[in-house]
Amino acid sequence: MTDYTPIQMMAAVASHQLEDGVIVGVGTGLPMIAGLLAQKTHAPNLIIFFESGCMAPQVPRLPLSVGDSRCVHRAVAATGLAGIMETGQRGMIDYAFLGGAEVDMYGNINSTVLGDHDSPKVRLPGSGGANDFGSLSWRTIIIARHEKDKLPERVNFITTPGYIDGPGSREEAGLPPGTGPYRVITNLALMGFDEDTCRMKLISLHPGVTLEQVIENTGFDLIIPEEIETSTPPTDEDLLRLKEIDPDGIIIGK
Amino acid sequence: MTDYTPIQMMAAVASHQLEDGVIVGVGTGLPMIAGLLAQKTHAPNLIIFFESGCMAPQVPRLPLSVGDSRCVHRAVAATGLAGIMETGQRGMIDYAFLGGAEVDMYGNINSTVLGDHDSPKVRLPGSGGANDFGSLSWRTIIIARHEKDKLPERVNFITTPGYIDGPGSREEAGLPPGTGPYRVITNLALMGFDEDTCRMKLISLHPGVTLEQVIENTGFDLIIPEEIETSTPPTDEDLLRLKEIDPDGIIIGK
Amino acid sequence: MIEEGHGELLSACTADEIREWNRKYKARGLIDKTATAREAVDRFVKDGAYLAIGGFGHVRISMPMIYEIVRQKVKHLRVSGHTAVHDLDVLIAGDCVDAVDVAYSFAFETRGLSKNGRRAVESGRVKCVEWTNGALSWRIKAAAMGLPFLPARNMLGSDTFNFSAAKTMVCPFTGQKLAALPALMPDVSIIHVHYADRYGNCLVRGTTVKDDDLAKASKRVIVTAERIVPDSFFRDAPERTTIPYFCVDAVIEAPWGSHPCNMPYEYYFDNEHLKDYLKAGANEKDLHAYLDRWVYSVKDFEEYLDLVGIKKLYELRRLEELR
Amino acid sequence: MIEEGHGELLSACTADEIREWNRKYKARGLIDKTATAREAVDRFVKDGAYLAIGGFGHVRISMPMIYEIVRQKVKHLRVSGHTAVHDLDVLIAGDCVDAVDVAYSFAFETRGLSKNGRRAVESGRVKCVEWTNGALSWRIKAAAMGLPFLPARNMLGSDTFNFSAAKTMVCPFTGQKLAALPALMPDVSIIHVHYADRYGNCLVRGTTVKDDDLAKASKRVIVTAERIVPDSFFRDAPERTTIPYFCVDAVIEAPWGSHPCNMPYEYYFDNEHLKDYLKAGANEKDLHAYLDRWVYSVKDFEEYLDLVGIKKLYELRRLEELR
Repeated sequence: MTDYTPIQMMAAVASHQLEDGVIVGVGTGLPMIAGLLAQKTHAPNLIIFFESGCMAPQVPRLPLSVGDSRCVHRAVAATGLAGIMETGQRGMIDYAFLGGAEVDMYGNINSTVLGDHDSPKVRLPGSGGANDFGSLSWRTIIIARHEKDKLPERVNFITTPGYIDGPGSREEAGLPPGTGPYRVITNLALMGFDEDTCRMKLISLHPGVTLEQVIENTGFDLIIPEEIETSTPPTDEDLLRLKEIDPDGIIIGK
Repeated sequence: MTDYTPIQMMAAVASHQLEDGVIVGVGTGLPMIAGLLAQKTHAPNLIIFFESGCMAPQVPRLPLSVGDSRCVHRAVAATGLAGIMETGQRGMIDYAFLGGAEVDMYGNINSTVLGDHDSPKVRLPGSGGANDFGSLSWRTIIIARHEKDKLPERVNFITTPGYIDGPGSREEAGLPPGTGPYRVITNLALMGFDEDTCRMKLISLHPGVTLEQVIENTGFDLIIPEEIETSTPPTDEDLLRLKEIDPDGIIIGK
Repeated sequence: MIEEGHGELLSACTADEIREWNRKYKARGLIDKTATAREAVDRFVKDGAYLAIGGFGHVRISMPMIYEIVRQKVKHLRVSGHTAVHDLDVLIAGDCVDAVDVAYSFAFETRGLSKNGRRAVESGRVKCVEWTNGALSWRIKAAAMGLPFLPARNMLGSDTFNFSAAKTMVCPFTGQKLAALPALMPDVSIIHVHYADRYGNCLVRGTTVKDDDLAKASKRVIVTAERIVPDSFFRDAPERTTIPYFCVDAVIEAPWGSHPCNMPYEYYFDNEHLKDYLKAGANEKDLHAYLDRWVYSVKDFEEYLDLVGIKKLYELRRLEELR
Repeated sequence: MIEEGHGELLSACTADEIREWNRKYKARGLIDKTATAREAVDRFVKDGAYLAIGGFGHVRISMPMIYEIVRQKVKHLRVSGHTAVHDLDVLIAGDCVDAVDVAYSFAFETRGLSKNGRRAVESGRVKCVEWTNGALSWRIKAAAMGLPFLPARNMLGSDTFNFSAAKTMVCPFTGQKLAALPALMPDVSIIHVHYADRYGNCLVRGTTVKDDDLAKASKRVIVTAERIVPDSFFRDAPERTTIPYFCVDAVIEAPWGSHPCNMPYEYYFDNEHLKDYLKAGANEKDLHAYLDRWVYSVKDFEEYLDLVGIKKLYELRRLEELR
């Protein structure tokens, strides 16, 4: 049996969510790794966009910024933030792949602030391109840590809207119809969203993780389906590719 | 005494209206000639824009289109229609230099249609970039034929707004404040606009032209100032340069 | 008070329709899109379509596609006239056009008015809605940005506005009156470029006119290119890509593809040819003779170029190089 | 019903103010604008100014200007944080900043959060208004287009909106709800580019991020360039001009001008330097020691580069070339 770390597990599960031949807007950190891994395994024609303006680059190894040299390396076109987000606004970006400090049961993401906005306990970086990608892409995939206070019933601050207050909220807010959170990947499980209630719903547990563990570490009532699958762990091939992508272990660890 | 044609006279007077070191958006035909002549004589640092996207080109000889190779020749930047008009919209274009089939006493220009719009007597080309240049540039210079029906009290169709119905009309319409027609150059005279009434006002008669001739050939009550100047005719230098600009006599004639 | 022009909106689309179209019909992957003009017209240029043409009316226009549309007798087109010149005029000559969003049309700039174009409008055969070059560019940019409209400060206070489908609006921040220009998403665009790879990445030299936005705004985009280049041409310097591949549906190799019109940096106008064309426009009989000779009686653009002759083509290149 | 965020509009300007500024203060002619960073800060970066920085926070940023602003102790800046990273962080370290329009700020992406930046906000020293990268780009584009606002479909339904100065509006054509983003005209922008001529024409290789619009939107634009080239570089192929000269007020020759950050196609991050910087950010004492060594105790960017050492610089070029 292959030996892997939780972060390698997350990267593998995240990469499995991406189909071949679609366009994905990728945020910094683990989303980058997942996108690059998908390209090197089951989705060679996955098209990656980075918000800084990079279209379909051939990323040679892990970028340290979504705007750095490695992101634009051998891209087919270089534009800017507006060029990428306008492409999303006209419906051309299939997936957004984002991280978040807090994610709630409706898939709302907080990456702005903990505590009061104007005198914060912890100041986080803010939206970056996350609100744009999450508002304008068809489906949003979120990566988060599975801890009670990181998956609260309601995020402290909606940086990037998920289903906001539930069914109909996105449309009422004026967001493009047919968009919204699609998957949440944590160190414990893979989750989706219930079509009727727009609430987060368990899909699969990572190998060795119990349902109790997941419930205990979730800050809201997670919808538990009758059938719970087991997430597919990384293959030897996946681990090899992850090493190629991030040889210094910057995200994946050593 | 230098021998010149009415069209050479118009070109020279037109070129004299342009200061050095300003940006002028130039329409097709005689405005091109006037801009190029100004560059070759008193305004070497006159910056010409063509609506197709050409910024500060070094035009080698008369272009046949405001979008052709000669207009973009050794330009410092090439953009497009929107790029030029946005530069105008943010107040960077000092002069618009336009032609028109009809010009009325408020400097409204018709280049769209004679007769009824939907079953026209004569269909003309339409606005092109004229409405944009005339709306967004600070000052508009117009070139027209001096005939009664070409200078009517009211144009058949306002393609490009001048002062519309008089003082305050442009502002009321929502056009940027401080803009509007500045000069009208015909084969008989140079005209400006009265500050109080916004009506067309004679400035100078071309050499050999009488006031009566002008009044007779104007379709409205032209404001006649107490002092009437005589327009400065083309110099030998001007005529030489005109020949260089349009060696085939396409606009200037042979 | 909100004012509105009473011209017809020849091509209406909402921002959500733009999104749905792009989601369903625009390929994401890097696939070989090379085709012939015949195939491209057959697949993408339907009777009644709203058509936009890249370039500047008689500069950098896609003659292989225009001739092929005439040859295949496509009917009832509505055309964007953001400086339409020889492109639109030939389509009108071929009786392909019902209506035009006019900015500049029915004339050839320094060459004067087109008798053919004027006749079509004055006889009522072709209907006109009025816009400006800036307005049509911004309408296209709105669609390219995925927006239902863009605000602007042109068009106001004019009959151009009254005979358009623009509106006025109030700025939510300053309270000032602005023009509001509805997004324009053409059914199909045909754009002639200098370089394209087989996936559809394109470089336009000189002015883009509006073709970067047009490629993003259109449901279908057909590119003809002076040269097909390997994709490394773009990947080595991605800032030079004027149009990214995923906007494009078909790529057609077409050297001299703007003849008899100008292609900046490549060849100048065939002035003789254009003079003959404009002369033929004086009456329908001569115009048909022209079309018979240059369009109907040749199979494709290569045969047309043979008719023009290599000697003439080289002359046009020299004319361009001398400037 | 129109909704509005209750964040402060840190830089307000109407479309008419944009026009008046450009009419009065932007030179039209081709004049030599070469200057030093010291002169440029002295002339154009005033206490309390609204500042925008080109590039992507730690990619293609203008370090000669940022260091000079710190060195000259400019105070009370308000800064556009459309991915602000090392640029903003150094200005905060130098106590130059009062407020930030935040999209992404106070963090270094894969390197993690900045203790210095966080401390400044959490202590109340630096005030935040919330936006997104897309929103700030479109606000800048609005000013570049000479418009008072642009509509958009992001920001809606979020606290990002609530803590911004955006509004909602109704589309005049479709009746749908849209976000309305007010134009942003920075008092001064500093943009690092690959090539510039002495008049200010610039080429940016790779992504522009938003710098083409930023140059058009800003009252004053200071460009630092890896290389100064003759204007023929642009005139020979005018489609390569990212920023036209008339947007630019000063041009400064600055090879290695993005160090310790990345300059695509030229050199990669100085990871060691950035690691030391972030470590120094743990407390004010270490941070001041850092500034003393790298900013206050050197006269200009050339002296700073001497301190970095040519060996290190070549190493960063090799790191870039290996990708």
